[in-house]
Parts: sequence; C-alpha cells; structure tokens
Amino acid sequence: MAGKINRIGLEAITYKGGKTTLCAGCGHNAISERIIDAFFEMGVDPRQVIKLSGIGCSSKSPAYFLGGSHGFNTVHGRMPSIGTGAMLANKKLIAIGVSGDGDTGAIGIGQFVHLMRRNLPIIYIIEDNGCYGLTKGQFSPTADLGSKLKTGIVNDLPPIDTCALAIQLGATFVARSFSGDKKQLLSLLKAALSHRGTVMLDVISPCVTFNDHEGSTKSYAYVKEHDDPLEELSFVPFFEDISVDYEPGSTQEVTMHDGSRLFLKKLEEEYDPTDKITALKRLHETARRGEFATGIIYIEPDRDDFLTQLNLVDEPLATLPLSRVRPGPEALEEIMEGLR
Amino acid sequence: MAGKINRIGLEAITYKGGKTTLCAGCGHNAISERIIDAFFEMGVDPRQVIKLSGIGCSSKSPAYFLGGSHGFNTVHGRMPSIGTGAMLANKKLIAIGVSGDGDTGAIGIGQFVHLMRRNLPIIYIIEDNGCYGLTKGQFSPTADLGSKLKTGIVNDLPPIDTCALAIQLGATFVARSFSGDKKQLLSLLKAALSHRGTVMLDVISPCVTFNDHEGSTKSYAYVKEHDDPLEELSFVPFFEDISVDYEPGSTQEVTMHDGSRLFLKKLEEEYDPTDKITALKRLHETARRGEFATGIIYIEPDRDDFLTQLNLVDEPLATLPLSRVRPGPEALEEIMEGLR
Amino acid sequence: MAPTDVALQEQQRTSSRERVVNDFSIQVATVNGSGSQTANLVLLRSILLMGVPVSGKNMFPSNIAGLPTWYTIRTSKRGYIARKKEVDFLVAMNAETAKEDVLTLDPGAAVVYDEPLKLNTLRQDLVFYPVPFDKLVAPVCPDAKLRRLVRNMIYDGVLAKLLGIDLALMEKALGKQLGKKAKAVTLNAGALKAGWDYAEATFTKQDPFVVEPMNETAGKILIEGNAAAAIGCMMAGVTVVAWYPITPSSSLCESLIGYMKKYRVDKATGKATFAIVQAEDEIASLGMVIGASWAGARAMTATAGPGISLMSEFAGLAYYAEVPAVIFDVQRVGPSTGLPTRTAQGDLLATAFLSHGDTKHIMLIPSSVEECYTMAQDAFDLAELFQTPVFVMLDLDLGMNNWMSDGFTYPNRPINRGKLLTQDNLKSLGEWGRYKDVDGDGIPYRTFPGDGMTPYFARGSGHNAKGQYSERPDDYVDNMDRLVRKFDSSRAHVPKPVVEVVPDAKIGFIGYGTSHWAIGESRDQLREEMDVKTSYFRLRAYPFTDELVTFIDAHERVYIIEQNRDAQLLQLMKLELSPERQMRLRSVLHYNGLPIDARSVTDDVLAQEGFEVAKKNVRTGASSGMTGGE
Amino acid sequence: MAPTDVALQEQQRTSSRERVVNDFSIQVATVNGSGSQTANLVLLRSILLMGVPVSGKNMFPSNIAGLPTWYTIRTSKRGYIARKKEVDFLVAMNAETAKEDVLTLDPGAAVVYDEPLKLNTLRQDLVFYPVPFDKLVAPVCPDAKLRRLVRNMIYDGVLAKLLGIDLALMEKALGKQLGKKAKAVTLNAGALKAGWDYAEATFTKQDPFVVEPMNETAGKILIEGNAAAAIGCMMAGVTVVAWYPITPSSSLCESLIGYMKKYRVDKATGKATFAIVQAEDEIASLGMVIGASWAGARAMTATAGPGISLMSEFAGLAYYAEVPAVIFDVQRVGPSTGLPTRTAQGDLLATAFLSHGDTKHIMLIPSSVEECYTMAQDAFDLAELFQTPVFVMLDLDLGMNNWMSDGFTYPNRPINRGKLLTQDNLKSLGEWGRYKDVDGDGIPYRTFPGDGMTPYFARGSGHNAKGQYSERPDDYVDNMDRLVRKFDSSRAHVPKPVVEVVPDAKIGFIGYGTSHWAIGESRDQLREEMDVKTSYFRLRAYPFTDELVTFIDAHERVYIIEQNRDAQLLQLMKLELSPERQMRLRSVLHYNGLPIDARSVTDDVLAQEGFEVAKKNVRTGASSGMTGGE
Ligand SMILES: Cc1ncc(C[n+]2csc(CCOP(=O)(O)OP(=O)(O)O)c2C)c(N)n1
Ligand SMILES: Cc1ncc(C[n+]2csc(CCOP(=O)(O)OP(=O)(O)O)c2C)c(N)n1
Ligand code: SF4
Ligand code: SF4
Ligand SMILES: [Mg+2]
Ligand SMILES: [Mg+2]
Repeated sequence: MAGKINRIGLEAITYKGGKTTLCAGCGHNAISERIIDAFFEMGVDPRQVIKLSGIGCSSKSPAYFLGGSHGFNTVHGRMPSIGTGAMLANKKLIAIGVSGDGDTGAIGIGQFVHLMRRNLPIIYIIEDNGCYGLTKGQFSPTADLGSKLKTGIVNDLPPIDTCALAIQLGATFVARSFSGDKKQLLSLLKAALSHRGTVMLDVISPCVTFNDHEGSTKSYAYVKEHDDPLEELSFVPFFEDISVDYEPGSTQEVTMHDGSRLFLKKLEEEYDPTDKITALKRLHETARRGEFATGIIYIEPDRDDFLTQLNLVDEPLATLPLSRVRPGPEALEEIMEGLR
Repeated sequence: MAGKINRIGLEAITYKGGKTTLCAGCGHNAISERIIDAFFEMGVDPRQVIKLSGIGCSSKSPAYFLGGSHGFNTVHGRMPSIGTGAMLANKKLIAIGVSGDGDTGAIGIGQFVHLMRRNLPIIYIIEDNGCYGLTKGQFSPTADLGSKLKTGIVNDLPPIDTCALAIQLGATFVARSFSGDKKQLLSLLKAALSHRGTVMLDVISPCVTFNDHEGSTKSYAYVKEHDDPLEELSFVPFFEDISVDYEPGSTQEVTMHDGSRLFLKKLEEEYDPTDKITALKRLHETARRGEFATGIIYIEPDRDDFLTQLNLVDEPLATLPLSRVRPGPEALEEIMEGLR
Repeated sequence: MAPTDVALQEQQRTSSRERVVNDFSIQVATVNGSGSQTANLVLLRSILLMGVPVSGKNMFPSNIAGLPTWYTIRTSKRGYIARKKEVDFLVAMNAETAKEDVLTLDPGAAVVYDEPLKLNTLRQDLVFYPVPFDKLVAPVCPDAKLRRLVRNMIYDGVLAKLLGIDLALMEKALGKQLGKKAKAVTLNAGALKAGWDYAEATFTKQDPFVVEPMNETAGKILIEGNAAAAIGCMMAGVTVVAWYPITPSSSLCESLIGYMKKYRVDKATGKATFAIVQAEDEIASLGMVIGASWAGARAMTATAGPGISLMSEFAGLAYYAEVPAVIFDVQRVGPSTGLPTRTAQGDLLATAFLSHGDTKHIMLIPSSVEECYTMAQDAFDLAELFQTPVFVMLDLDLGMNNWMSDGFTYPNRPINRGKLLTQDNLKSLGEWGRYKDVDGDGIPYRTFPGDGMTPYFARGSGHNAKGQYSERPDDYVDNMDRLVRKFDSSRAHVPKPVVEVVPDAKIGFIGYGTSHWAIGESRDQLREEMDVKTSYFRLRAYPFTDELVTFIDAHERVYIIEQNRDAQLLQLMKLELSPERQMRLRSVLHYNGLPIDARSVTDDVLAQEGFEVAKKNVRTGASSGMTGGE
Repeated sequence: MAPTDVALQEQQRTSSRERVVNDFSIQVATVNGSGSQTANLVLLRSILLMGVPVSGKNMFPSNIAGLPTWYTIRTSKRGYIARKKEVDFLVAMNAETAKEDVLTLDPGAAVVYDEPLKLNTLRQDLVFYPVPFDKLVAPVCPDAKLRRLVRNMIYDGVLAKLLGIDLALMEKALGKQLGKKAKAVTLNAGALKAGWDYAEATFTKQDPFVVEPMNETAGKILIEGNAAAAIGCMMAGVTVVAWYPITPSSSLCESLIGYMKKYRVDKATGKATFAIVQAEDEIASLGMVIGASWAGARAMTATAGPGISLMSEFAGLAYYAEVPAVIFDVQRVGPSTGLPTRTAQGDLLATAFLSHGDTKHIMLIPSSVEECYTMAQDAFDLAELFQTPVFVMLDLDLGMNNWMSDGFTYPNRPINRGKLLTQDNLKSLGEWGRYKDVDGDGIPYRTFPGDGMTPYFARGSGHNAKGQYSERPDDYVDNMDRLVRKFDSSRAHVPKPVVEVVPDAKIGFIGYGTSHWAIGESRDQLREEMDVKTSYFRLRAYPFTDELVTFIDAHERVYIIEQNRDAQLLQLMKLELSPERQMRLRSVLHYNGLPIDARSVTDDVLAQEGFEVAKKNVRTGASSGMTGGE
C-alpha cells in the first residue's frame, strides 16, 4: 500500500520502524507488521503513541514499528508500572506495550496482575512463544504441560493462561490470536485501538529458533492445527459508515468506546464474550482439549478505566502550568495557621 | 484440654507459642488458636514442622503458635520462595505459611502465583482482612468494590479473589473460611494436614482496629451476614477408624492422601469441589451476590506435588553424607578427559 | 546567652531542690493504641503556647496496640530540641514497664503514676504523685467505652497543675487538637479539669520542675518532617505520586494526599491536578514514577530501607536512561526489617551506589522540618535539571516526631524543569541528539511524549549520543564518561553546607540530618563545661561541594557524627578526600535506634580528645579513634 | 625465556615478512546463528592439539541471529591468553562488517574472505586469500539446507593449509566437537578437506603467520569458566540450585544441570541427590536459596548485574538473619541492561554493600577457570562457616569464553559445614543461643529444621543473642557489633592473594579476575620493552587480608587495574587503607566492554609513569593519575 494515504494524511511508511534484529521467520516480526497496518489503517497519530516493553526478543520489537513515536524499552517484567506512570502523566497518549511470555508470566506476573486490575487504558500484547527466546529457549510459564524442548526436556508444570487471568482480574478486552493469522490479528488490533481500558492480547508467536520443532505445542504446525477461533470478526471503524447486515442471532454486534462497531459472527451456538463465566469456562474447556481458543474471549466495552476513576483534569498533568500546580500563598498561610 | 494427651503423647500446651502482640480481638489470634488445636489433634510432631511468614500483623502470628517448631519470619511478600527452598532441602518437613492479604495480594502476588503453579506441599494461609493492618489500615488488593475505610475513602478497584486464582493456577486444595467459624476452620486445617500438595486457605480475619466498622465488607458483622458455606464438613483422621453413614447423594466422601476421610454434606444440589469449572463458576456467582463462599472450594487429592515431580532421593537433601553428594575421582577424570 | 544561665545550670547539677525552669524532660510511659497521643500533643502544644521552646518524640514499638510506648517532651529555655537522655518527670501509666521506668530515673526525678501500681515503694530518692485515674474518670465520662481514651487527659490536668501550665492554654491546645469534635472537647476538657482539681486538692509541689511563660515561640508551628516534606512536594508542583505503605514513610504520602485533596483540586471542575496511586509494591512505585517522569510529569515516591533495596534495579535504569525521579527515603533501623519504628541514618552508602554497574546518585539530607519543605522543592528541580534520580534522606526522628519550627515561607522562584528541547533552542542546538553533551556540562536536552518535539527511544541498554541502540565500545565509553561529567556538574547545584567556623577552634564537627540538634547542644556543652571550642559543618547533600575541603583544612581534627554503625558518610568522604585530609577525620557513631543526644556526642568526643568521662545509661554503639588505619 | 625470542619479537615489529611462529591472532568475522561456533572451536582445539598455547574469545551481539559476531583465536608460544588488540589474520565471512573489519587491520595482516565480497580492492598493504565458499560447499554437501552450517568448516580447511595446521589433528578436533554424530562428522570432514584442497591448489603462502608444533599443552583442557564453576559446585556437594536465566550466567546453571544429571543421580534408585529449580525471577531464586540453606542444604544461585540488584533485599535478610547463601555473579556491562554480552568488573561496589542499612558481604574473585572450580568449593565452605551470603564474582570473559587450563585436581579435603549445634558441643556450650558469640569470633552456632536440635525462630527484625524478638537498644548494638567481628574473622579464611614481589621493583600492580592475564603480559612488555620492573599482587577476595598493606608498603607506586569506570576496587581499598598508603595508589581502568588487553595496560602505565606513548585504536576508557586528590 506504498503511497496510499490514511485519514490523517500519512503514508504507511510513516508507521514503520527500524530494521528488525530478530530471527528471520520469528512470529514477533509478523506481529510488528500487523501493528503497523492497524495503526496506519486506523489513522492514529504516531506522535500521540507511546511504545513500551520489558526485556526479551519480543520486547525488542517496539524498535521495529512506529519509528515516529516515543518508546521505552524498560527492564525485565516491569513495563506495566512504567506504562501506568506514563498514562498518569498524560491521559491523552495511546499506549501500546509489547511483552513476552517470560517477561509477563515469570518475573513480570506481579505487575501484570495489578495492571489488569486497574483497567489502565493500554494495549498490552504478549508475544507468546512458550519459551525465553533471548536467553536461548528455556521453558516459560506459558509452556504447556508435556511440551518438549529441543533438548528433550518435558514441561511438567501447568501453564499460566494469561487470558483467563486477565479476565478474572478485571481486564475489559481480552483476546488471543496467532501471529500467523493476519486477518484475525489485524481486526483485533483495530478493535483494540477503539477500546478504552486494558486490552490484553495474547498472541501465540512461534520461536523458530528454539521452539518450533516436533513435540512443541507452540510450533507453527501445532498452533495451526489446534487454533480454535471463537467467532468470525469484522470491524467497522467509527470513521467508515458501512452498514453490515446479518441474519439476527448469528452475529453479535458490539459498539466500541469510540463508536466503531465490532461484528462477531458466531461459529457455534451461544458464545457470549460479554459474560465472564462463559469466557472462563470456555478457556478451560478448550485448554483441556489441548486447543487454543482465539478471537475475542471477553469484552466489556464501557467500564470506567483507571484514569477516569482518578477524576483527572482534562489536560495532561505533565504540562499543567505552574499556576495550576502550585497553590497560592494564602493556602500555605492557612496550613501554617493550622499548625500554630 | 489441658493435660490431655494426643496420639504422639504430647500435651496441648506443647503446641502453644509466645504471647500474642496483636490487638485484642484480632481475627488472626483466633486462627492461631485453631492451628494449635489442629496440630495437636492430628498429633503432628512439632519438630518436623516449619512455620513461615512474610511481613504484617498476620505474618507475626507464627511466633504465637507451635513454640517447639522452627520458624522463619522472612521479608514482605516473599515467603513462598523461602518455603519452596526449605521443602527442597528437606522433603520430610511439614510447612505451614501464614501471610496476609497485602503480603500475598500486593507485593507478594508474583511469588504466590508461582507457588500455586508448583503445587508445593505447604499449607498456605492468608489471614485476610482486606487491609494493611501493620501499616495502619490502607486498602489491600482483596478489599471489595465499594468497601469503605474509616476515613471514608471507598475502594473502586475490583478485589483479587485469591481462591479463584489459586484454583486456576493449579493449587490442589483451595478453601475459604472465617476466623469466627471455629468448627469449619478446624476441620479445614485438619484436612489440610492430610493433603499432599499446596493447600491455599483464605481465612477472612477481621482487623478490629482498622477495618471492623460499618461500611467495611470485612467486618465481623458483615462477614457473619454474608458467609455462604458450600457444604457441611466432617473430617475423620486416618488414625481413627470411625464409620460414617449418610444417605447416598447427600454427601460426598473424599479420601485424603494419608488415608483420612473428608465428608462433604451438600447444603444444596450439585456442588462438586473436584471440578475446576464448577468451582470457578461458583466463586464468581457468590462474589456477584456480595457473599463469601466458604468451605472446600476445590480439591484434587492425588496430583503429584512438586517434590515428587523432582524425583528426589528419599532422604532429606540437607543431610545427605558427603559420599553421596561428591562424585568420585573417576567422575572428575572422565569430565577432564572430555575437555582435552 | 547570659552567664547567669550557666550558673543556674551548674546549681541544678549540685542541688535538685532548686527550681528548674523550662529546662527538663517529661516522659509519658503508656501502651500504644491507648489513645494517649492526644493527651501528649495537647501537653506539648500547651507548653508551646506558653512561649517555651519544646519538642516531642515518640518511641513506639513495631505493632499496633498493647505494647509499651514512651512519649518524651522536652522543654528547653535555650531552645534545645534534641533528645535528652535523662528523664526528669515520669508519667507512669503502663503497669508492664512502670518498675523499670522508675528504677532507671536519676535521683530527684518526679513520678506521676496510676495509684494501683504502688510505685512509691520502689525508691526513696524520687518525688511520687499517685493519681487514681479510674476513680477520677468515671464521673467525667459516663460512657464506659470512652473512658480508656479520656482517662489520659487527666494526667495533662495533673501536670498542668504541678508544672504550672496555664489551664486555659491547655484547653486552647485541646480545642486545636480535637477541632470540630464538640462532644469530644467537652469530655476531655472535663477530664483535664478533674486532673487539675485533684492535683490542687491533693498534692503539695515537691519537685523542682516548672514551666514559666517565655516569649520564644511566637509564630512557631509544630509539625512532623513528613508533613513538611509533603507541603514542599505540593508547592513543587508534583503531579504524579506512586507509593507503597511502609513505616516511617507512609505519613509523608498520606499527609500529601490530604493537602492535595484540599489545595490541588480544580475549583471549577472538581477535578484533580494530580494523580496519587497506591502501588502494589516499591518496585512498581518507582516504575510508575519513572514512567511518569519520562512522560513529562513531576513524579515522586516515598519509602524506607527495604523499599530502597527493592528499587535498586529501577534506580539503575533511571540513572542510565536519564529519567528524573524524586525518592524520599525516611530511614529506619536496618539491616533487613531491622527495627522498623526506630531511627537511623543507615542507607547512605547503599543509596549513593544503588544498582549494579557503575552508578552514582544525588542525595539531599534535611536536618529540620523547614528543610524537609525546601529540599522537597530542590529535589524536583535537581531531578529535572540533571535528569536523574534524586534521593531525599530523612529519618524516622525527623519524619515522624513533632518539631517546633518557624512557619514556612512561600517559594520565591518558579520551578526549574531543566533542559527541555523546544522549537527555539532546537535552532541553536543544530542537530538534536538525546544524549548529546551540547553545553559541556554532561547534561543533554530531552523531549517527552506529547510535547510535539522529536521523539526518541529510551532504553536501559547501550546507546549512542543520538539515543540509538549501540554496543560499540567507543559509544559506551563516551556515554559513561559524560555521565560522570553530569554528576560532577551537580556539585555546583546541590544545597551547600551550612558552615560555622569558630576562630581558633582546633576541632571541627561534621554532621547531617537530625544529628544537627544534638551537635549544636553538644558544642555548647563542650564550650561551657570543658572550654572546648568547635567549628561546625552541616552537610546537606551528596555529591560534596568545595566547602568540604576548606573546612577540613581549617581544623586539626574533624569529627564526623552519624547515626549508623559503619560511618557511612565518613566512608563516602574517604572516596573523595586526599589522604592528607583523611588523616584529620574521626568518627562519632550512635546507632542504637534512639535519636542521638548531645551528652553521648560530648562524652564520645571528650573520650577521643583524651578527657576522662564516665559512660552511663544504655550503650549507644559509639565507635571511636583514628579511622584511617587498618 | 631465551633472549632470542625477544630478538625475534623485535624483528616482527620491524618487518612483517619474517615468519611469525605461534604468536598471532586470528579473527573470524561472521553473523551469529550461522553455526560458525563449531568451526571456530575445531580450529581452536586443533591448535591446542599441536601443542601450542591458545585461547578463544567470542565477541557476540545481544540478539539471537543475524548480527555481526567476531571470534578471536590467539596462539602464543609464550602462553599469553589475554585478548590481543591487533588482529593478524582475518577470516571475513560477514558482508555487513567486512569493509570496516579490513580497514582496521594493521599493515601486513592476512585476510581470507568470501570471494564475492571483493575485499582485495580495499587495501594494498594486506595479503588476501579469496575463497568461493558457495562453489566449494555445493559438491561436499548435497543437502542445500545444511550448507549454511557446513560452509564454515571450509575456512578451517583453508586455514589449516595456510597456517600449517596438521589436517589429521583438525579432523580429530572435529570428531571431538561433534562426538557421536557420524553423519555430521563426515559432512564437515568433507568440507575441511575441500577447503584444504582449494587452498593447496590455489594459494601460495604470502603472509608470515604459521603454527608449528610445540609441547606446551600436554594434558591441557579447554573449558569456559561457567562450566568450571559448575564442576566445582557439584564437587562441593551442592544440593539445591535455584536460578533464573540471564546472560552471561545461564550456562553456569545449564552445565551444572548436565553434570548433575550424569553424576549425581543415585545409581540404585535413579533418584536425584539434588534439586535444581528454574525460578520465576532472581528474587525468588535467592529466596529459595536462603530457604534451603536455612533448612540445612548447600544452596546456590547464579546471576548477573540486574539479578544482583533485585537480590538486594534478600541479601540483607541473609546477612542479618545469618543464613548461608552462595551467589555467582557473572558480571556483564552495566548500568541497567547495559551491554549484556560484553564483559566488565562493575558490580564490586554494589555487591560489597548490597542492601540497605549497615551490611557487608564476602566476595571471592577467580581469575582462571581453575579458580572457578576451586573457589566454587571455597564459597560453600565460607558461606556455612560464616553463615552469610558469599558472592563469587566472575565476569563474561571468564565465564563464557574458552580457556586453556591444566586439568582440575580432585578436592583434597571434606566439606566444612561450619558451626552446627550438636549433642556433643551443646554440653560444652552450656546454654545455647542462636546468636551468642561463644568463641569470640562473632560466629554463633546454628541448628536447622529436622536436625533434632533446639529449634529457633529466624527473622529479619531485631533479635537478641537468644534469637528472641527484641527492640532493645543494647541488644541491637551488641548484635550489630558482633556481625562486624564475624566479618573481620572471615579475613583469615578467604582465599589469600597471589603475590610476586620483584626485587627492587618500585612499581606494584594490583589486579583481580580476568585482568590477571593482561597484567602478566603487560609486565613482560614493560620489562622487555622499557626495562620497567613490576611486582604483582593478585587479589582473590573481599574482605582484604594482611598481605595487602605489606605489598603496598613495599612499593612506591601501586597501580590498581580494573575493568570498570569508577575504580571500584580502589574505592573499597581506600575505605580500609591508611592515608599514607592511599597516597601510593594509582588507577588503570578499561571499561569498553572488551576484555582488557596487555597493550592498553602497558600504554596507560607508561603514560602515568611519564613515558611518551601514542594511544591508538578504540578508546578503552582509561582514566589515570593520582586518585587521592579531589
Ligand atoms: C532482571 C533480569 N533477569 C533476567 C534477564 C535475562 N532475560 C532477558 S530476556 C529474558 C526472557 C525473555 O523471554 P520472553 O519474555 O518470553 O521473550 P522472548 O525472548 O521469548 O520473546 C530473560 C530471562 C534480564 N534481562 N533481566
Ligand atoms: C518491602 C516492604 N515494603 C513495605 C513494608 C511495610 N509493610 C509492613 S506490613 C505491610 C502490609 C501488611 O498487610 P497484610 O499482609 O494484609 O498484613 P496484616 O497486617 O493486614 O495482617 C506493609 C506494607 C515492608 N515491611 N517491607
Ligand atoms: S530467538 Fe526465537 S523469539 Fe528470539 S528472535 Fe529468534 S525466533 Fe524470535
Ligand atoms: S491492626 Fe488489625 S490486623 Fe493488626 S493486630 Fe490489630 S486488629 Fe489485627
Ligand atoms: Mg517468550
Ligand atoms: Mg491484611
């Protein structure tokens, strides 16, 4: 789509980043491409975006998209707190965080739990390959029971289902996808940009170097085999007024915070992604079958996000003038009087 | 029961600890008493027990029971790793850890998550008062939505349900109780001593000084009001051979790892604590009603615990003789040869 | 001061029957959670209102209720507000400790006690005033549940009578303390009166201690250092606060919350010009602060030693990625959990080099509540000026105890946000590089998200002057050398020491933080009792400034006085001082968890100076002697 | 050594046409993930098998595949195994860096390169050997997928021919490297041969560099420090290991896993006499180690700088509750994430005082793979002897690079578990107290769960000699003073320095860790080139031992050579040395992430000694001059 212009008059190229230093074929690169597409197609202003990450191959990727945005490659497992602080400083920013299954599931699980609880407006992506890529392939906490390393070592600890966790803890947009499913991932990312609150997106993203072999449950082959989409997604952004018609019952329509519309065409009876219990139940059932439920697993379009709860002034706190952040002499005098 | 002797010939007094320094009426003190009773009645040898805790009023309590056992009052939120190490060193020990809702839910949630995953043999008790007692009453992550502090501040973050979390993550014995319910708590503690694997016991334990007022959802009054027991428990230890008869269907019998038997008399139709999904569903429903489901929420009596998975020698690693932990000269020579 | 005072002091030492006016200490021994704090503060303020310099220190246990607590009030006509070792007037309310409390008193001390305790039999050389608190409280407080609290007010009344404190002023203090709570005021006022009446009817004054009106406290305030720091933060325009409760720092953030809700909510919209978040732990707290500062806010956190340890990794990120951060460390006794409710200055060394690799951090060290207020403001300016973490090192004594002070003055300068890239300076700068040392002071220009200027990618990994990822040896060395230049530039901007060089004094004292108050008093003691002259250098920041060497060169022996075991400031100085100068340094250490007192300093210095001194009371853990040797 | 060698060296410097035998360096420039490691190791070992001293260093990027990597092999008839700055023989396989790689060579160097790169046009003063790798690989490796890997073996064949390495020995090395994998062996052997044949058919030797058989490597092994440390841990009887992956420490635990599975599984039962757990992070790792040690196991973890920072709080707990712990810090370049795949000695200062409050920690510092093996064992004994954390400070260069060494000798002593309370010593002890200083060395007797002895309650909060909770000032001071005694007692037990005092040398060198190898070579350079004599003190542990002052006193000027920016060891020494001694100290610093080399040391010292020297190549970040002054 070179040369093509989006609604704010920018070319696709403006959304690209530096040259990747990840392995050729790494799932993470595919995800970066989808992010570039989504931000371009939604016409997001890169200057308003902050890219955040922890440490890992996945966490390197923010350097490879949206070169025109501020970014912060922080420390291992602590990106959530950095993101929270940044959004407190400037509520007008659009935050996208990229983490890995180790960065989130191991050292970072504590900050992850509390991020989900707060429903901070952020798109939190886990590039999930079931291993520690950057440290050469050890199991991560999302590795499935019985999954095998190249070395033959078998994982005997139950995996952490980051989606189930996120739903339980209060995230308002929880989805799972696969780096190989361009269409689904793109729709999810666009929908994510229309949501106000925490978007937790677990994207299975095979590590071609350390975890793409026979016996691994996070290999391209295995994931393709066991991908179980919950619904067929179509997303209509607020700025396109397209009428979609569907036979009632077959499709669920969700109106997003910014007015965009999300159409979930049911692939089977009665999956209602707005109900927590159904969602959790479904996740456990699919997991038992050794499959991955993908698509929008849970969505709650209109709960107050963390910043709204804090009842902040409309302007970014970061740039409030001195006159508004330093009380006058009379205030100080009043305080002093109270202490005499 | 002074003077009474248990099956290993010890008096109840042997199971007592130092004088409590907690507030009079603190729920934590009641829990300490139940722990003393349970260990006495089950005839556990105090010399085999290790008492562990983090930091908080709750975490002080191990000093107030089982004075004849080793104890370690560690640092804030990190007791799980200390306990894991100790059990690795000596698989024959019986570990009881006492934490608080802040110690576990806030700074400690990361280690909590991974402890539950590993199914380490330990009895992990959260003395849950919805606040940070020792730092004077701030909200903790288990504070319920809408609960009010004395200062009038209202909690607007969703609580972390430690039981739901523990079930989801792999704990094999998950229960909730109330410091005020002597009978239920005692049965649960005895059953816990018969289980091999992680026992996660969330005991609602009102803080009389900072969180026992009107408007608090963790006050004695409120909890009494909203306690919703899942079943009527009776526990028959392996060393007492009593036959219990019940009309079939009405009661579920669970045989514990040590042969003790647990009878769950259903208080309503169809609650099966051996099914994860039912358990999670139930927890969410009760929570929605603003109630606390108490009793055994989930139990899986025979999954391998962490130490079993590690396939350790039968003796404690801590005291293996040099001959068994230092390979002979031929081993070293073999290694050297490989490097020439 | 007039020689007569000295004379008078001398006499006190000889005969304790002489009247001792406005120069004694009162200790109230009770259990925590018994609500004695109101009574103590009312007593404290009533003396202040009489124009007499006063200070109050609480020695409390690390639990919530039921354990022994001692509250000490010191009156000092000479304005000494450090801890005084000796207790002159004891109020014994706690059965558990009463015996030991009485036995450790100096002869001539006075004791008000709860009659049933029968303490009068314990010693002959004290003055005893038994008070039947329960009998007295019943009539004035019909509601039995409230008596536990109200009963304490009775000893205030008794003391007012015995010490000669104006009852009206005490009632005024009571009003101030309880504010609007009318019912509580009447109840407590009744108790006050009951105590006064009982004392008047029952006791004849036998002890020498009296409070007489002075005019030394006009306009003075009573405040804790944590509250003072909070006011400073608000005035500094802090917008983002992330914290995790920990004694003794919690009250800094909690009083900040109070002030911000009152003065930083937009009148028109009712919306907040700030965000204060209780984080899940200290790692997250500092993470939020770094994230907020990186995004352009003025952000802070407050913690104590254990939190500092947990912040190590993030402190290194902020140092290396050059993100401002303001961190208050209200120091308590370590290592580990240590004594959480006792005071110390034990985190200096760990903080100066916090985090792995080659790191160095700026520290500000206030001695007074007033400096808590001003340095809080300095901290934000310095953090943004040098784009690095700034640690403000309070301690429990300063942060949580009640200090008398002049009222704070309104800031006379706007805030300084440091080198921000703007359209204007961009021209002059030519090509911008996030980590380019344009001005030779090592300080680069920064941008932040949403400021409309050039974005950059911040990272804790290797980078070049343009902020691009780099593993090149020369890029790394250039950047690390610039960071040293930047740190050295800060020497010219951190608060300068307060120096008093006394003509032909051979001895110099170097102190910091709360040790200041004991040092001042000790210098008087040395001069008046032993005719030993001393100069004084009060350090206020790390890194050090030029004044340090000048001071050392001007004295033969320099005593560095600290409240830690390992002489941490002395160690930091050795790293920078020439060997010649190190030869002059000596060390006075006090690290038993109690606030340092003048007598301990005096005795220690005299001993090192070769005088005969009899050490007494609890050991303070004073180590001595030449510090240079192996 | 014979004077002729010196003569020969001299000539090399003047004319590079002379044959240079067993004294040059080869650099293979490739991209990581291209499987060149096998080829490099085969080349390395083949030279070793020729009896020639050799060493291999990998300079790799912080990613997994596709970025530039340089592997350097140094042959040295004199046994120098430090990094050599100059590259004499380049194998240019990486298009991306080929140009810069060639341009930075010294005149007279030789270049084997991939023909399509056409590097020969770049310079006239080098010797070029173009090799059409793709053409050559096709016939020997039909399976196209495997060619990427096999292709590298071709340059081994070419080098064998050009340098005169015995092809048979290279095939032997290949067999050793690939072990059982028969198919791979044949494939690669084919490639080797193809390279050799092509070189033989095509090239006439024009460069001076040759390998000639020697007899200097009989019985020598090739190993990385991390593997050596792992063997040491196994021999020390470690039973519990908790770790979290981080470069450059991961391979320590991973090789330990390999060895333990092989040698520590009970033959009879097939059950493990050890537990190795991959924890969720470094905090948990140290927590597990502390828990295990408290319960009586020998426990360890391994990490790098960021992990050390995260371990701060727990390190303080172990120090204060007095629990043994063995922590390997394989140092990389900080601060923060820094340069994760580069080497440094930058964590000393942070580790010595790790955690808030007054803390001090024991550190062991190995210089060789052999010491990684022995000190791993010392660490466990010392940790239990002193009931405190012991840090073993490796660095990336030592831990991850290939070092030549004598085989390790079997431990000649049983393990020492320190002061455990037993029925026997209980009698002699009288009443036992967990923290009682019975023997005057500050070391108390301990018990652990399940040992049948008296239980106690361990805590990070205040306690008395009996281990009971206490907030008493005197209990606190007594305990803290004992901890200092205990720390000082350790001076007599930590590994002593290795000292070589040269008659009438005015200059002394102090070095530690991997700097050792560059220092030895530099001392030869100074002696041979400038006739400057130097003594040498190799530090092996903190706290320091008496030998330090003796050494300093014996020399006019003492250079402390380190691989960090802030002269961290020098700083630690200043804290303990008398001013007079500090006057003699100078500093040589190398902190650009590359292993320190002899020439940098020599140049820096000569400059400080006032000789004329032309600095060249990349800056190493050398700082100089008197360190005492402000
Ligand atoms: C505190 C700390 N501990 C350990 C490391 C080493 N480390 C770097 S990346 C990583 C794991 C990365 O795994 P994941 O998050 O799944 O990312 P991936 O590489 O698989 O995309 C680890 C352990 C570190 N950088 N910091
Ligand atoms: C690292 C660290 N941060 C903070 C503290 C201060 N602190 C002590 S107890 C506590 C919370 C205790 O709450 P909880 O675990 O619920 O125990 P409770 O007192 O309510 O029983 C905190 C924050 C600490 N001791 N260590
Ligand atoms: S190692 Fe794995 S995760 Fe890392 S870049 Fe390569 S393929 Fe991707
Ligand atoms: S403060 Fe609350 S939690 Fe702590 S001891 Fe008192 S009642 Fe219990
Ligand atoms: Mg991963
Ligand atoms: Mg609590």
